[in-house]
Amino acid sequence: MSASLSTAPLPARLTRQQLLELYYWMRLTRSLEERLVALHRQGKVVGGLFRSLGQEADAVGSAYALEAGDILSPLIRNLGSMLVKGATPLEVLRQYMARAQSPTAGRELNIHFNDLARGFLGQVSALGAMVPVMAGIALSFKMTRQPRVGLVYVGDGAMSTGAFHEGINFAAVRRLPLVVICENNGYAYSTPTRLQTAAATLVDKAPGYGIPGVRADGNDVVATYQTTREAVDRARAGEGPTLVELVTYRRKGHAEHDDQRYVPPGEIAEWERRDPIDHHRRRLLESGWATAAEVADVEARVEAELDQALARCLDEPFPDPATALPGVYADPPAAPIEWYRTLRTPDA
Amino acid sequence: MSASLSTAPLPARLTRQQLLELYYWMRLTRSLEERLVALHRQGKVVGGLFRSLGQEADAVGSAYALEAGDILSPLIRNLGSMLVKGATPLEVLRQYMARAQSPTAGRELNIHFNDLARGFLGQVSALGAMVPVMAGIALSFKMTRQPRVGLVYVGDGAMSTGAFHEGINFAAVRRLPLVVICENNGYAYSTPTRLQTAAATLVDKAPGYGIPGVRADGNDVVATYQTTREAVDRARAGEGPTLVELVTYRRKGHAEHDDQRYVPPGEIAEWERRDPIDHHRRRLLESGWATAAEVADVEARVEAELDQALARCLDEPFPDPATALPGVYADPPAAPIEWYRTLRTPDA
Amino acid sequence: MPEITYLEAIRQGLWEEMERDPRVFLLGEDIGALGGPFRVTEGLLERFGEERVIDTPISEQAIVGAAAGAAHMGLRPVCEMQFIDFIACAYDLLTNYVATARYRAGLSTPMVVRGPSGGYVRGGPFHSQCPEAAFLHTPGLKIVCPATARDAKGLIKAAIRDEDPVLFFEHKYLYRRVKEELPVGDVITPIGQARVARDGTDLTVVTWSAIVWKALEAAERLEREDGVSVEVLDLRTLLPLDDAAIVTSVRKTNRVLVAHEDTRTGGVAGEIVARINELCFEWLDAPARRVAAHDVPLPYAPTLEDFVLPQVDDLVAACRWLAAY
Amino acid sequence: MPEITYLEAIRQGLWEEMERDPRVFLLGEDIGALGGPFRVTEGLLERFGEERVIDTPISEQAIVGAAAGAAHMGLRPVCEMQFIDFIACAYDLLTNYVATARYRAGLSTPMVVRGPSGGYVRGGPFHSQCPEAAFLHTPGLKIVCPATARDAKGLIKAAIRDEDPVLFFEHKYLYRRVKEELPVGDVITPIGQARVARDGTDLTVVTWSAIVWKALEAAERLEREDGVSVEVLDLRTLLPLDDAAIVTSVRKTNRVLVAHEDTRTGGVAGEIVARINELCFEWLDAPARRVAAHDVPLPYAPTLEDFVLPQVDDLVAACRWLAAY
Ligand SMILES: Cc1ncc(C[n+]2csc(CCOP(=O)(O)OP(=O)(O)O)c2C)c(N)n1
Ligand SMILES: Cc1ncc(C[n+]2csc(CCOP(=O)(O)OP(=O)(O)O)c2C)c(N)n1
Ligand SMILES: [Mg+2]
Ligand SMILES: [Mg+2]
Repeated sequence: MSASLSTAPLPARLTRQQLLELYYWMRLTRSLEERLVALHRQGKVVGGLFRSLGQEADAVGSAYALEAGDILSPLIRNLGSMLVKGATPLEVLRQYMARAQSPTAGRELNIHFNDLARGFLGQVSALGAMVPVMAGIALSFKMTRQPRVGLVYVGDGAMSTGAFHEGINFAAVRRLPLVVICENNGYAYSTPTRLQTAAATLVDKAPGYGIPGVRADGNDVVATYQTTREAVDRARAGEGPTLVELVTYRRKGHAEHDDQRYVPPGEIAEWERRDPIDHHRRRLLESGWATAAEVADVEARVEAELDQALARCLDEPFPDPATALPGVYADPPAAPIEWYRTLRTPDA
Repeated sequence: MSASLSTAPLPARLTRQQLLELYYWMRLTRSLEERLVALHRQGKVVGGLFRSLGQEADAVGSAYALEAGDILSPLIRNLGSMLVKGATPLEVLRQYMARAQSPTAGRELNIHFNDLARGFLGQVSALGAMVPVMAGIALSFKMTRQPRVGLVYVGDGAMSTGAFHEGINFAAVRRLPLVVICENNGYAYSTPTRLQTAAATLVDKAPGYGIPGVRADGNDVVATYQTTREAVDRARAGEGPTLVELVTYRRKGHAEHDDQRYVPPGEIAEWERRDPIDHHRRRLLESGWATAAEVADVEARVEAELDQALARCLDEPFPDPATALPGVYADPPAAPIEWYRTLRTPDA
Repeated sequence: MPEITYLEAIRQGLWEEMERDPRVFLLGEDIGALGGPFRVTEGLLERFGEERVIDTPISEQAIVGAAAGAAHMGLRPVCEMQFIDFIACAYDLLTNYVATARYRAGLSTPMVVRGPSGGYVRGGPFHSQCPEAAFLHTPGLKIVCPATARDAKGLIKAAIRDEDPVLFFEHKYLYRRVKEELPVGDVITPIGQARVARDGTDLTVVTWSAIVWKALEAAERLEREDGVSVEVLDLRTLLPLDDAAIVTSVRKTNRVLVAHEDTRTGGVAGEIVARINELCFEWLDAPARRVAAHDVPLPYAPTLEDFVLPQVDDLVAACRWLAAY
Repeated sequence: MPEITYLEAIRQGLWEEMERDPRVFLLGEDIGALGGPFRVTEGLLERFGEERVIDTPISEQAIVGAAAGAAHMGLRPVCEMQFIDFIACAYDLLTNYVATARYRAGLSTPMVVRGPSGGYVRGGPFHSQCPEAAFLHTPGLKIVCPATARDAKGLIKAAIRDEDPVLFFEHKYLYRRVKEELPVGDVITPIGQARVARDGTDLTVVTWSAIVWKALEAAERLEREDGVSVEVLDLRTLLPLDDAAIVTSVRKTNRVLVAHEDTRTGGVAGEIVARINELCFEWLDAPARRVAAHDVPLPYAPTLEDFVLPQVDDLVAACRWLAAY
């Protein structure tokens, strides 16, 4: 019966099911962030909160182009990519709230966590650093003859770092199976892209590395998926890296505390009209790729899952202080406790 | 009378005098290096010896395109550029032999010395580092409204460094009066350019920085001069940086001790046939831009100058040991002598 | 006199130096329209314009390298590292190019690199570092770490006027927590001079930056609860170290604790203890001891961060141990 | 048993580990056809092919970063820095990414970064450095510095087999000057264990790398000329430090000199002296003293380099001072 609904042909060899899934991941991303905003206001988020509002399509669509076994490294705004790769809302909530049971046991913040088995390698703060590291992961795929692909995200700002340059150049020279996604969201913190580079477009950097560069609308989840998918296929076929520029916009500040004083009036509103989730939702319904009921069901499922996750971790404890010491080295097992600390307990 | 000699029109708005001067600088560069080779064999050169054999034209021609007040930063193979900017053979000989009266008083090697008044800033060993530094010098020209230009050399290898990327990007974004010369001499030590980058040509990197890129025959001193001159004029006119690729070849090893085992047979001989000095000499005579007597006179002058310089410094002493301590800071005046050293003199 | 915060003191110092000397300019990421994540440079763009308050690409090597080049030509650049942790990206340029320029090449490089350092703010491993130890080992650099608003202003001014490169490590925990009445206009803290933050006779705590305040709190408790008189020496400058001030205090009290926020192994305290041992061996009634962070990257969770970093109770316990030795 | 040089010992160690374990591979600049400027990797390309002996672009950040990524996936990369001085270009990746990976993210990163360090070879300020101090301050890294051919082989093998990142600082002055009879096959020097290079009773010299040889020479002279019995402790590993070995020796001799080639301020000796002071205070008959290079960038001219760096005469003089204290 659902066949009879279809008015437009399905795009990018995606099934109805997959098109709805893309909607699910974007919805989940946004709603999870909305929950985090509430928690942040209640002081339950320990550190800063970073939003990807308006960028859900580029994160979800690009990650969705990967297969099981492929590995990506996200940026602070790639919550959606993490979720697609199997990170759970529960893990993310625990990370932000620095709970003992968070994936990093409270040692690292927000989405700085990883699971190579599921296919995501958490970033470090230093921008650009993950490009050479992901080149190394792609190198390992090539050396061990595995048909796997690495994908790394860089911002319009991070492309100015030396680490980005050295990493992408290394991957290009070695023809490694690495896809480099540049999320051009118009700003690096307060710095507009024109102060970051004089290049006309960011894909203009590709020829300098002898690799193809392609641009896509980062607010169109299908276009993002399709463009990334072609780059992933190239990489898997042994044809080396591609630089993919996804054009989007960061509608919120760099972090929650950022008042965006530096943004020209009207710019944000302009991009609100191009909201990636509304756009995909409308397309699903208008093209008859999904029914209103299916869409509503997805939305309900998202909220239910988040209620559940939240309920589970809201009252979880912080880590036990002494857990701060183990794990610096495989061996010796733990860093020594400082002499002065042993003096504090009367019985020491 | 010399007018009647002229058969071919003068190139690149250069005078006869200047065309002969270019020959003089190239000849001086090569002969000075030949003297250094002899000294090296006699064990008089303290450290390594780095040749620019076959690259004299790109060094001399590019530096010749600068005006007084402009500043360049050379690479190890830009002896010719240093000489054009006023560094003397005597200084270079003293540097290589680590003499007390060398420009760095024996603290630094070979052509790692500078005189901003004459217009050259000595390099440090870390490749790429001089690009951001020269961007800063160009920035100072722009901020102080001086119509001066900076020029920095990078090798085909050094372009792979993060410092190069960050420096040229910064200069491009700020539209600084900086010319970046890439000397593509085919190798970085033993590494051929194809293992350094997958780019078809090195100027392909220019669009990624939003600046023009131009290529020239680095073995043709006139073409090198002309191409660099246009980039210098652009910079002086406030139109920002240009990336100039000079295609040449490193006919000697990375340093004297390098046996070039990694060079395919015949390659060197092939480039010997394109020797930049022979080529310019032939052109001078065949085009009637200089007489055989003028050329012979230049050659004699070069050797005489070198004899003189050598005679002056050959028996000069090494620096006095205690001169190692002053000058780390403007103040305090000197690093303290270590306690143990004062014990060595019996009367301490 | 108006009371201003540590953060305002830095801004005032920058402001006044830029007014005084047209060669002074700022460069860094997001220091213009934004005024930096902590607003240290707020208002400077409006006052001094885009040419003297330069928003750079995300390129610490370019920031430091360009500053060095401009400094060679007689300008006085002040670089901001958005968080001081990212100074690691410019480590080669700072230690190999900038620090050696005068010695190897006779180049003067009057520049400042400043930025927010330090923990106790739940910043996690990459927004909480104290990079002093990474640069102590570099002849040619100077390192200053103000603990008070007065010194924040006095040292930024001294740093800008210095003929050599100065690393100015401000502590983000102190930005708005520390206030002081300060005169407008020249307040100069000479580089290389420590300050006795509290007089004492029984033992000395040698420290700097945020730990100065913890040491003062510990000292008061020890006075009150144990009748032990603790002298607190605020080094203010770590390179060059003020040996004379350290020696004077240690030879007076004969017991010394060297305390810092950074991890212990390879930290600055090691150098200081070694010097005390060399210069005051005969005067020591107890071994010089160190209080420092545990040897781990700084974790994010409050319980973990508080455990890893030294606290007032730790200083009190260590001082008691020394006093009882 | 064949006698092989320190350099051949490193090559043999690499060779045997690559034969033993297909996960081991090398990456660096000019390590293939050239075999590196000192020929340490000579012959390895021919034996193991381009995939396991990778000539990289001039990109220290890429070398270290790529090695880390490959190590996460179970490979065992060994990076060469053409001269160890250039490790400064990878400082951020090593200290912030590699060193913290296990702690912050549970990632194992078994990799080695090796290269020629040290002076006494007229290399000038950028081809003579000892980078130990720059990394001592980094929990998560290990640092080894072999002085003998046996330890050069034993430590490179141990480093490659270690589950954590290891910095392997070889000394170019020793490459061809030090020879030893070594068995082919497994020679393992456990990381973290010092070695008594010479037994003595009157005082201890704690040192490593090239200075071990100068200390041994000084010890013989002191035995001969002064009848003073000097123990020489070769640390071999700097991170983690072998406190037990240091304590044992110092509690036996009661006098200690810590000597290194690197500059004094902020050098590794400070940390060691601080620990001795903490662990052996009551056993010290004289202050622990340091012999280190003068606090300047290392100059090029022979007369200057010889003046700046510690020499045998300096060790003799310092030991005499300690013995007479
Ligand atoms: C090497 C380095 N320098 C500075 C910073 C501070 N910083 C964090 S995020 C950011 C802006 C990043 O912009 P962009 O790369 O465009 O990513 P976006 O936030 O827009 O997704 C900056 C400057 C950093 N994390 N790393
Ligand atoms: C950052 C850094 N890494 C490695 C080296 C070691 N090194 C010195 S010269 C050289 C090759 C340089 O090649 P290229 O840039 O092409 O210059 P050329 O010698 O060909 O003129 C290398 C790898 C260095 N000096 N700096
Ligand atoms: Mg951005
Ligand atoms: Mg080259």
